[in-house]
Amino acid sequence: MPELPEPDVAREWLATMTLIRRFEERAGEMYARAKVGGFLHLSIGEEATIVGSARALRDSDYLISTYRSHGHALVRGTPPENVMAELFGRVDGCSRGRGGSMHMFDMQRRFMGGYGIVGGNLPIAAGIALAGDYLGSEDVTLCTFGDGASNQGTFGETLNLAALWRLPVVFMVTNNQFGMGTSLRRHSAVTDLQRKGESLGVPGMRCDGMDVLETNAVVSEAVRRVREERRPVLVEAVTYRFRGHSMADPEEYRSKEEVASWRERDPVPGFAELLIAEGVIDEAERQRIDEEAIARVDAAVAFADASPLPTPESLYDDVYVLDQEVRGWYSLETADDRGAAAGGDEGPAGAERGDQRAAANDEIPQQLTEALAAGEDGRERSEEPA
Amino acid sequence: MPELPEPDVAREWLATMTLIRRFEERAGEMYARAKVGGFLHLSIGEEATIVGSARALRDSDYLISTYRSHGHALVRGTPPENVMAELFGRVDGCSRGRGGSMHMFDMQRRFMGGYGIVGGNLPIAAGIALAGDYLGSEDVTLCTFGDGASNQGTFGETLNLAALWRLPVVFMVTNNQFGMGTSLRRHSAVTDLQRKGESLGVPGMRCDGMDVLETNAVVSEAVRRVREERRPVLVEAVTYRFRGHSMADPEEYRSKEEVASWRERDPVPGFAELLIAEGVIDEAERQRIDEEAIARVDAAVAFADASPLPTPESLYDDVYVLDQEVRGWYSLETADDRGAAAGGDEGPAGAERGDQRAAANDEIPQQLTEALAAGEDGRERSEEPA
Amino acid sequence: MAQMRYREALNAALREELQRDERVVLMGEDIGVFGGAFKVTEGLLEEFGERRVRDTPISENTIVGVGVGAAMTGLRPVVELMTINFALLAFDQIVNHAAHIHYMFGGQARVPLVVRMPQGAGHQLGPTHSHCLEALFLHVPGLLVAVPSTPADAKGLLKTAIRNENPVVFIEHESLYGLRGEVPEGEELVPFGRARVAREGSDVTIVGISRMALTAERAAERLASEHGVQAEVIDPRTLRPLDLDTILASVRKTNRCVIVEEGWPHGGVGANLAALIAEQAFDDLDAPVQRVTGADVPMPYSKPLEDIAYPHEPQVVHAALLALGREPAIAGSAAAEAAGVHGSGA
Amino acid sequence: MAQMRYREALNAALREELQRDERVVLMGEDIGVFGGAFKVTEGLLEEFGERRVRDTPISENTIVGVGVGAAMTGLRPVVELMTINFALLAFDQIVNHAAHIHYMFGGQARVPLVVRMPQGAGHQLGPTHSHCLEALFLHVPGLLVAVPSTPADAKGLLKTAIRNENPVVFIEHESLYGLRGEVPEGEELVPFGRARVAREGSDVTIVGISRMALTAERAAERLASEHGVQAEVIDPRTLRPLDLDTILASVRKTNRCVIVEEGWPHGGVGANLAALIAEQAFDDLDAPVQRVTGADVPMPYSKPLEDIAYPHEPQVVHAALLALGREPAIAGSAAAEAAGVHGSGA
Ligand SMILES: Cc1ncc(C[n+]2csc(CCOP(=O)(O)OP(=O)(O)O)c2C)c(N)n1
Ligand SMILES: Cc1ncc(C[n+]2csc(CCOP(=O)(O)OP(=O)(O)O)c2C)c(N)n1
Ligand SMILES: [Mg+2]
Ligand SMILES: [Mg+2]
Repeated sequence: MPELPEPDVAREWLATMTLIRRFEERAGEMYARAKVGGFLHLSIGEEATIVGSARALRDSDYLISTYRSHGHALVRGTPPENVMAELFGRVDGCSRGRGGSMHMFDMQRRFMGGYGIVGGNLPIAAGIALAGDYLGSEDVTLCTFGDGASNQGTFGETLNLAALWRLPVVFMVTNNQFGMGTSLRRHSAVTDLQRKGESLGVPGMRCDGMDVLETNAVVSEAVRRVREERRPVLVEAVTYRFRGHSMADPEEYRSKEEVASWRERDPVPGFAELLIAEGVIDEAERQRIDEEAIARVDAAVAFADASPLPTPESLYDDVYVLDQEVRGWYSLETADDRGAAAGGDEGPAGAERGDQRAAANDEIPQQLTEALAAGEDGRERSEEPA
Repeated sequence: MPELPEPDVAREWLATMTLIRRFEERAGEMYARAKVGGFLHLSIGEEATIVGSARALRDSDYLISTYRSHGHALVRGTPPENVMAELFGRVDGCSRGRGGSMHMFDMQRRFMGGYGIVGGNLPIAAGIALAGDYLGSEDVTLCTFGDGASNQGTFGETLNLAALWRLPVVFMVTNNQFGMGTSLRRHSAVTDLQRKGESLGVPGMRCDGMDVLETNAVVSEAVRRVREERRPVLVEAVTYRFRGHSMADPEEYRSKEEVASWRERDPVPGFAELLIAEGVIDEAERQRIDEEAIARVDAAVAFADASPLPTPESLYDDVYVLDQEVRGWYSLETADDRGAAAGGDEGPAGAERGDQRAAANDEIPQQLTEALAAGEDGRERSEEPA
Repeated sequence: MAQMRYREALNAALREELQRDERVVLMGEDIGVFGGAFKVTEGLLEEFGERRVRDTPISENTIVGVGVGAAMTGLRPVVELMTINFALLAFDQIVNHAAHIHYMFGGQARVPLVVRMPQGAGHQLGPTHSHCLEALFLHVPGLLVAVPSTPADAKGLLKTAIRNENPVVFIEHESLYGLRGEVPEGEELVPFGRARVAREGSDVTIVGISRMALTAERAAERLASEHGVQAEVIDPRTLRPLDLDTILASVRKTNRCVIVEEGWPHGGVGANLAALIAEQAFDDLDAPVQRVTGADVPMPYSKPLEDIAYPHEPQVVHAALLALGREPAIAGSAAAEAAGVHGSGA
Repeated sequence: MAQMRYREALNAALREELQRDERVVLMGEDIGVFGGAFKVTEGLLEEFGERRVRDTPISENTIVGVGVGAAMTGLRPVVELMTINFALLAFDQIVNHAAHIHYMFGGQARVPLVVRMPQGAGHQLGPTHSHCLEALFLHVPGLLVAVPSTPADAKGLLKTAIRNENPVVFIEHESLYGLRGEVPEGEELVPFGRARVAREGSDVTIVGISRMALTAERAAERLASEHGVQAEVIDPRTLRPLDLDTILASVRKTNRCVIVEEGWPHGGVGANLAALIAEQAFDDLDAPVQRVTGADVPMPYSKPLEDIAYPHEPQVVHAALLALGREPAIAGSAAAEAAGVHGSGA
């Protein structure tokens, strides 16, 4: 067993893992109550992988993840309020309600996002590492993705390029044994995933992703190597998701026994018990940590509930970064506008919206809202567990 | 050194390598004389790789290649006449003038084509192997591609899938040291290409691609394994292209000395001398083989020259396989036509062309041909060496 | 006739074709053990086994390419892509390969491949999972493109697609999977290139694409009951080939046309149809063709934004009234708006 | 003013921007040691070194994605894809990522990325190397799309693209690389969303896209000398944003319009423009908008077929005369034809 970190650090790890767990449990409840839409991919069971790896990073290092990334936002310090508000689709969401569960983001904390396209984040991670390297920083990028993603073309392409260009990326494959309902053995010819980078010039390491200490030790070593040697490493974290792929998953592809046996190794109580056994915390402190997490999540729900929904007027915001070069599609400006634009003094109304649409009908949103309230569209909840 | 095959077989190998060489030399001349358009990617230097590997196949096995595939068509038995006619863009071309140098094809001889998209043929090869396997045949698919293609996403995706599904494919990477002007070391983190499948569950082998005997021995063993064990193998054939990437390549990325030193190992005279040394042929026979090759190529040029250019009327042929389900885009049929169609008796005029266009103007081709003859479009030869 | 959900109709089509033709093979991510992300393939693995119902790794470009190769050499593969957004990863195999092989090799090879996938917004899946991209496929010669909107068409068109000798991009809609409708029993094939006239009327023609055919039908009911307008509603069912005849005949009767699509406005299906109609029936049009389209934005997650980013009945009603000269034309405006109406009053 | 080839103008733009802004980085296959497949980047590796001019492996989707990530975190990458056909491999990173990240993450991240690539037929490169695909990109919100047709625009628009904060798809044309023209010295930026009126005239408006702007100009000369028709020729220069104003103003003057593009007809740029023009200037049109487009086929290799599969002056002249009612309308016909004219006489 790797050594325990300083007591404060160990406590923080436990607190963060607990927060992620409590947050996601609540998110699941909120989903069941239709406060949250879309898909909801929970990382319950994978908290040690998340916290162990992210705590191997400096604040200036980058983290980039997938559609299963509530925990990644939280571990980076994004307030639970903003993560919950994103799930609720509110303006205070960490992606302003635009992304939802699959597309969390926090530029300020260098959490470079969750991505809905399996394998889509790998090249982006390499690009982030390139920019850091190019600009002379020491920053490392930690890129997490799933076992299923290791079959996507971008995996081979990106690992080769990163090795060739000596980019400072730690690729971490969160091997939770399944890509949706397809087990590792049924989707990957090589199941020893740490080896999947060898043919691409990327050395591999493995850790027990249910053990936050080991995960942290292995990823720390990977981060150190990557930072110093300026070349990528692939880390396989072996873990398990306790819940379905997303909320709609009936989980017919695995046995209750298998899930139960992994649950015995639940990383959150496991680490708490270790800290108690090692005398770092006592049962009361464990309780307190849990209550604090619950309280934070309560506050997050209250905050998210109080945060406004985006207004219809904001629909076109941020499609483009607008400046005078970017006219709207229809460019329905008058000759006068054009004169002003040429003079560099462009009114914000046209500029902000980019004149994207010709035939505006401001009454429609109002009518629509009513029509939709009347349930006329017959929408149902998505059944895709993707 | 692997054993020599039967004398007749050895002679045929030499004759085929010689034919490919002479054919491509002439194709280059025809290109310089603007008889051939587009790009022209020659395999000169790579003949042993082509013949050694293809001769490891049964006639019913499939071969699939890239845009550098004149030799692959010839080795499968496509008459040089039809290959040259394809280069000339004639109706007797092996792709009826539609594909050109990069897109040779011969269904009958199970040459499943040249493909212009780097890496595009790998998944198709796996699909061909799947069909053969599914239909209960013993056929193997040999899929050749370049060192540069091993960085494309399809490489990792396809090798994994083929290993997982135990598909009978021999993947052969023709390592000619460069992807266009980028040397192996500058495009691939792992330069020992036979190892590039290991992480994907595909064992590797290597052969000297300048040696037809060794190539044949190694690929034969690969084919045997694949046929019997029903799982893919990756073979690296180490070779060199003596000419530029395509005709327009100034070859500034490599030294004359490097080219010269590889030319010393020229596989065609090399094999001829070996056969003479081993007493299989004598100098006169070697001469005769060469003259025969030249004569065949002469005939091919004459044939191609005499073959008609496609008529303008054929432009829309074979965009679709047409039957009564496939109406054209505009569907300008009259009510009467429709009645006939409903009765299943559709006139060939509408059906064959699929009514793809509304406003036909039969005079245009005529006018155009004149205008173009007058050089009004100012077209120049492509300068891309791609 | 049986009552069936759209999903069940697709499932029945697959089952019947698997039974009929040994060469039919299904491939896709989670179509087997999992039963399909949207359960379209449910039960088929159990019935036909792993040889014919094949779970694949997550490798979109390659699984389509495997379908291409298998189709060239004797199988009739049906590849499922989990949603149309992921088809962008397979665009090379769909366009550069599937669509072009028959032509490029002078007619020697055929690619009888079906690539199935759902599209569409409404479930708050955000920008990477919600788009309607039929316009991208409709652009490409060599492809056939089907966009069924009813259970009967889903079944009949899918059977036709599987039997067709050309590569077919078969676009389902996520929000329709649960929809029930009458489906004829047995071998009812729906031919490609024949529009469905969902409702007859003489005042205005409304063409609805994919799910929007149903939105158009509901709008037509409202036009009749609230405005006394009789709209003719047409669902083209396939975009390649396109039954322009039926649309033109309707426009020649009504002299007014509205096209409703869920996808982005620029370079969309509606623009293409509007151009074709204006070319072929210029003198018959009493007003510009109105297009009702999705908003020109990546699909946002938040419900109130998603709701207004694709069309609903009110916009269609509004556009029809505009086409009829019954609402004031709205001048260009920079104000925020919902998925909206393109066109000006005549 | 200097005389320069289109290729040299692009090279100058890259050089100047590399000099001006340390954050500018070039990436692409064979852009360094080889100097670029079309020699656009020639000499830049020597001048700026391997750190800034980076040869990549053949991995289209990934190199665009690397550009996305680098752009999000402080660089201004310019990625070259060797031709637009290979961009289909990178469609996921271009659409699902580059185009949507700014919106999807609520405006926090920017993607100031330029993806450059040439398109076009004329060199007998066959179906995998010859297509014009601007219509696919123009469909996507979040992207900007430039299609320069002259050396001056190539330079001025590329500099603007590199300085722009949005992802730009910058579409060059293979047949234009050798074209010479006047190019202003120094810092002449050409703004996006401003069309170029290449020729003034009052009888008919001809809009030419990408290389077809030049074909349109030559057709206009012939219309003047052979038919006494004064055509106004407009090159939109960027398709997103689009300077519809300039086009509409011209159509309001001429009342006739022809759109010329090299790409496929269905769902093409021309269809989109025709729809917009019909919507915005319905009462000003005396005849349907005529579209002259590439043929609806994968581009064949054989020269006589390739020649007729994309538009040349005769078709443009013909279409303009049709728009003017000076040629008989051609009824629908199933006979073979060249890249042709869509529309009927008024
Ligand atoms: C390109 C793409 N293909 C398919 C999907 C649908 N999908 C979402 S998650 C998933 C499984 C991914 O498995 P893995 O990479 O192991 O990650 P995990 O969900 O286990 O965390 C699939 C197939 C997608 N989102 N993107
Ligand atoms: C997808 C794609 N990207 C780029 C190109 C341009 N291109 C043509 S050949 C080539 C080099 C390929 O090198 P390699 O795979 O080693 O094959 P070789 O040419 O050496 O036979 C490149 C980059 C292409 N045709 N397709
Ligand atoms: Mg997984
Ligand atoms: Mg090579």
